[in-house]
Amino acid sequence: MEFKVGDLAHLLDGEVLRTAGDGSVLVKIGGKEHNLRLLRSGTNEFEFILDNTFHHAKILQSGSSEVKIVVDGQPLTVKKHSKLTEVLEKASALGGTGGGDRNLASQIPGRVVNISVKVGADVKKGDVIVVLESMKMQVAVKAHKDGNVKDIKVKQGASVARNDILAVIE
Amino acid sequence: MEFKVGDLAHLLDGEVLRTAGDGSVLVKIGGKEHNLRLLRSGTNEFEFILDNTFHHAKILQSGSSEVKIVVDGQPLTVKKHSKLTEVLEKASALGGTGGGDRNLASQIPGRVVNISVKVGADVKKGDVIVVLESMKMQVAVKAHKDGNVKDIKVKQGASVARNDILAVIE
Amino acid sequence: MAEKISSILIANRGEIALRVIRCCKELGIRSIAIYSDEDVRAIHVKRADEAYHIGPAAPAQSYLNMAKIVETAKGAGADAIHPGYGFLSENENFPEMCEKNGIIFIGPTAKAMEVTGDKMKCKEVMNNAKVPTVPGSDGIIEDVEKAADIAHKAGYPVLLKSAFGGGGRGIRLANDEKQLRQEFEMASAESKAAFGKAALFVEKYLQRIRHIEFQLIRDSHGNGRHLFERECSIQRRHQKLIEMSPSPVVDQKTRERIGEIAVRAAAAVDYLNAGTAEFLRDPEGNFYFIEINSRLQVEHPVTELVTGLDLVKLQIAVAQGEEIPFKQEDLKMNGCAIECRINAEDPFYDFAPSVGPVPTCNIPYGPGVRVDTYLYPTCTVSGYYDSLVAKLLTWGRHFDEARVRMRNALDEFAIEGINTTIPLYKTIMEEDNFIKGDLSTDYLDRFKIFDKMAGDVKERTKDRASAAVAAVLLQSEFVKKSGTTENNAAARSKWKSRGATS
Amino acid sequence: MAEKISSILIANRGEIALRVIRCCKELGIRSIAIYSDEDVRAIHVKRADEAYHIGPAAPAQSYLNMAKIVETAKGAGADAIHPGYGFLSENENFPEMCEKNGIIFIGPTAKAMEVTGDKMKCKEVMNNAKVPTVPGSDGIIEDVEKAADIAHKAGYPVLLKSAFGGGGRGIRLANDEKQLRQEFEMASAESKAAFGKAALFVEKYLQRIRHIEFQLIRDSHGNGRHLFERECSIQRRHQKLIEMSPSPVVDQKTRERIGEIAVRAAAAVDYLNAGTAEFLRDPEGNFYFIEINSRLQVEHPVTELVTGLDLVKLQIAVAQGEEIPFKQEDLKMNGCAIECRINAEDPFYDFAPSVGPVPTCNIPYGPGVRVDTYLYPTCTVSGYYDSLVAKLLTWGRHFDEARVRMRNALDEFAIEGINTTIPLYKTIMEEDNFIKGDLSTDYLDRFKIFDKMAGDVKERTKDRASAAVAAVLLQSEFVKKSGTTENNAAARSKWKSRGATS
Repeated sequence: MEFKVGDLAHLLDGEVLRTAGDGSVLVKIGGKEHNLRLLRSGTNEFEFILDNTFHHAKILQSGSSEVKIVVDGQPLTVKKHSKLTEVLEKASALGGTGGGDRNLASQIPGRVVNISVKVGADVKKGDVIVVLESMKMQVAVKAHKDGNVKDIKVKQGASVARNDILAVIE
Repeated sequence: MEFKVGDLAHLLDGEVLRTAGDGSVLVKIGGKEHNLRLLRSGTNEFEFILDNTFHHAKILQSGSSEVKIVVDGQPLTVKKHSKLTEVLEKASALGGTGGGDRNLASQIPGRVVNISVKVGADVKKGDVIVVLESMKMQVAVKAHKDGNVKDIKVKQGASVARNDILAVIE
Repeated sequence: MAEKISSILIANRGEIALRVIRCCKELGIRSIAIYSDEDVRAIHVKRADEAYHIGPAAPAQSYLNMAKIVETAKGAGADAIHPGYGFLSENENFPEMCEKNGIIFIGPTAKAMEVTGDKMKCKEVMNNAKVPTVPGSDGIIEDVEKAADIAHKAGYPVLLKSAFGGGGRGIRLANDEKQLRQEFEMASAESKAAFGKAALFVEKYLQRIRHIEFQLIRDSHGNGRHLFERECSIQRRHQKLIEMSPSPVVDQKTRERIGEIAVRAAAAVDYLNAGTAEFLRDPEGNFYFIEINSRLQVEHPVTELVTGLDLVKLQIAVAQGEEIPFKQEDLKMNGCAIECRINAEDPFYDFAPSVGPVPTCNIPYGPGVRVDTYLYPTCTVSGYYDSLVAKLLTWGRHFDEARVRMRNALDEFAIEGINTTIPLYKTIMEEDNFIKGDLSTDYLDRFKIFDKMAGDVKERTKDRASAAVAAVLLQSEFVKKSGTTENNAAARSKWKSRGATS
Repeated sequence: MAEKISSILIANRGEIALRVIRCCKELGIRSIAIYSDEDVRAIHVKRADEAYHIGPAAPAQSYLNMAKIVETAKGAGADAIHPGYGFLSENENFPEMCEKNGIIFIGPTAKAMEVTGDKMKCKEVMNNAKVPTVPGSDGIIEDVEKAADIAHKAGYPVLLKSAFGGGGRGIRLANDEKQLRQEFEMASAESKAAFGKAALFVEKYLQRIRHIEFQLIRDSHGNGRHLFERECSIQRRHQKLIEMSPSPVVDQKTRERIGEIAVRAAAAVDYLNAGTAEFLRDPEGNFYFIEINSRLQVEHPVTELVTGLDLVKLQIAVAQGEEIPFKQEDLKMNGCAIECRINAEDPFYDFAPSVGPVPTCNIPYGPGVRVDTYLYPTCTVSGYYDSLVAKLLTWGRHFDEARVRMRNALDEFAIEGINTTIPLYKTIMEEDNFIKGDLSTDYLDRFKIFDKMAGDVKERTKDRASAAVAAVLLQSEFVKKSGTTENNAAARSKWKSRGATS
């Protein structure tokens, strides 16, 4: 299996060569063999020594083609590349709904203090659509593309969570 | 129900008068009513505000007549006194095995570095029976009463856990 | 004069409430906390001697509810109220209400607060006292047309400031007239929400300036002292991120000269208790007084580390009528201190607020490290209140020792569940211009710090790539095994939830 | 002279290993940890840049295994080895072995160590250098009959000391001949186990004495400085529990006078690097030199807090041939620092060791607090090693500020799963004689501190009685409810385990 870590350009191959009962594991990563000593493992959390350096890894989200992980305090995304997952990814990219593109979502939780446009208005990318308040700050949510406002999904004073859809722009 | 806390002389009566869905509880303790607000509860851990003061309680061990508990960092024993438990306690005191009395147990974990007496020896209370080593310290375990050493349960070099029986003295 | 204070209600929450509670415990003073519905499990509730519920989550109904707070203080028998910073700390009606109810307010008098809170009035007083002030407009503007007019005359860029603001809140930059009109609306809304009034003023935006402030303490006998400067130039949206003392551009002579002006400014408004005189310094070395912050500031521990003083203890002493127990010449600057404000904000996404539960956290410690925080494992960061979750401070014999200690402490500081500004500070601590002391309020943009931060993340990703792949391999191994034997329970429950609930 | 050290192997574990690792990180030095089977999850393994396994849990096969450690250091490319305290730190063969392998030993030379490690030889050198020493026997005793003879002549009580001991280990008190014979056997066994040799000596036990020591640093150019005194009189079984600086009985004149003697003592043995000159002080104010501890001591952070110096950094600088960068007169005592040694021992049961997992812990922080510890939530305290789990230090402008800060910090320090000496220190911090500074090495017995501690616990129990009853009531309520509705899963699994596995 090949792995792409974060936005690093090169892929790393990886495989487990041998595991012993005492927690020592021989792995091959990027063409080189490494000794790994597993100190502690849970479903989503691992502590191990890799070539004499301690690492702590916590897996936040794990899918068949992508793993979100925090390694030594640093959040990372690891994408798995095998022929099968590549095929699946391409298929989903081609046949995907694309619906996410229409929706303007809030990247932060907050309270709606102002709605700056009306349904039917034409807007340009960067125009302020909604103003949110969170932690005593006013944050403007701006149009993610040029288009026409098809729908406003929130009302003034409403609370929104992260990733809630605020408006539909087509 | 009456409660004896630690070695405080007076008993405290205690009962729950009323509980509300929002976590507020009216309790009567020592003849006085107190407002309690439960903030967090698990099987063995409670956080609550009692008359405007926060408390944290962790229950270490819970039996029908005795509860071992840590309140705000202070370990305590709470004994429950009701007629039934009193009866039970008396019965056990009378008909109890009394076997604990013969056994000399280790109050600490450690390694046996020396056994100072032989089986059959007569010893006086305070005589050194066994020497243990733990955390680089040598600690003498002494006879808990006058008597004759009926049995030595450990060997030199052996590891013992807390409460392990080291010898039998009768 | 007044009797010794024996109990204090802390009209605040978060790290500053804990700070005051700790001070009360040292002095044998009964500490009384208040809390909103949102804060039932907050650390200040747990650590105070007593804690009283005062209302719902929204600040207006709890931490800003003067009547309720004073009523609670009276009910609990509090001798005094400490307002912390923010909330009611600079509301001139609050000290008056305390006084009427026989409660000592630990802070300035209402009168001094009124003058210092109104930036325009304050500017006038300072000009009369020959304290140099920043050149610009000298009146309140309520109308956007007038603002546009003044801005046109002064020349863009200009700053829009709330006359009642403070700590950078309600300050906005406008580069042209279109932006001025947009920002005017939002700034007045913010100002209204935060202070109930929308009075703004316009000021020419000075470029490449430093923000340098002097800590002040003044007693009821007219004794005033300055406790040296703090350099607070590293800001975003005009809010301080990093503060330190000494400033790399203040030598002993300058310290004495500007410190004397700061003490004079405090005297001009008959100031009482702890406060801060804020100055701008232009690249030519000129200092302009801008305002007095009439409260204990967020960054007061920086001064505590280099002077050895406990400012909250000093506040309490002054509030109970004592004289300041030292002369100006008794004070000596000892080493260097740096503070990083750890905010629950995502520095990779324009400082977007980040709220929610914090399942675990590791608070750094060790030589030269001080932390003030309300975080603890299983706590929650609320969106109702300020985004400051921790103040990380380091002390060293000199700047560089404090700096490398900060770099390490940032590495040790782990906060799970929310985004914080920690990655930004990691980059800054190793950034050349920061190390050289080339600071200004536009530091972040001027030196493209966000690009550098992204580059650092890439480096860290590179360093951890093998470990990340190893972890994913371990997980696969683990899932493989658990699928067959150990982890049957989890597998079953997953199946069940699919069938039953989803 | 020598090149800059760029990597250090730390031949130790626990808090001191972490202390050295942090220092390495500040200096940009690669830190290399070693660990035994018992320590795979220890904090020094997690925090070092690299960590190498060196053997089984038993110290003789791991942290005392010189050959293995030197081999590991060479394999890892370490420039230098820091021994910490304990383990190999005072073994004169170790610096030699390091030198032969081209590795810098961060500590004294083998020669100086040999003299200071042999208390009898050291006494002789000091007498020649006109350093006042404690009166008593002046030769090693291997035979219990000779010991009884000397003790008889000197008069009981006497102290039995291991000539190779240190830090109070291997020192035992005998009140009469029977006890002397008993203790001689155990002391020689301890001495053998710890240092491989059983040489003891007998000394008259001076009563009501204080233990006061001077921190030393000496470079390879012959420059020696003392970094003021530490008062370490509060001890149990002749091991230090609480240390502080300044001592309440040392004024500036005495400090200079005894400090000069300490520097002279270091010069007499051509000492190198950090060390400590230990003195006894009798109630008449006479100081007697007793020994030089040829290592960084447990209590070095006390000195760091009052001088602002970083002793580990100084050690590294001296080890790479640098000159001490300050003169004696540059140093100034700043405020007061106190250290409490948090041991995993039960103060209610004769300091019995307490080992095992620590599911959670809360490390105190805030103004004036410093902690050095290896504890973290889910760690384990091992019975194989020293009982010191944390050093809690506070700093204040004066003794009383440091003292009340310590009292609060002790309250904040929560360690689940093991017993510690924290309750003892809570009592001492509020004990009249401690507050007055009436200290001596028999402080605990003289003032019946254990009785006071038991009384304090009773008070705390009283304060918590209602809360304890409330918690038991809550548990009953909870169990009542969970038996019927909410907690069904747990009930079921319990039933199942009964049927299936037990």
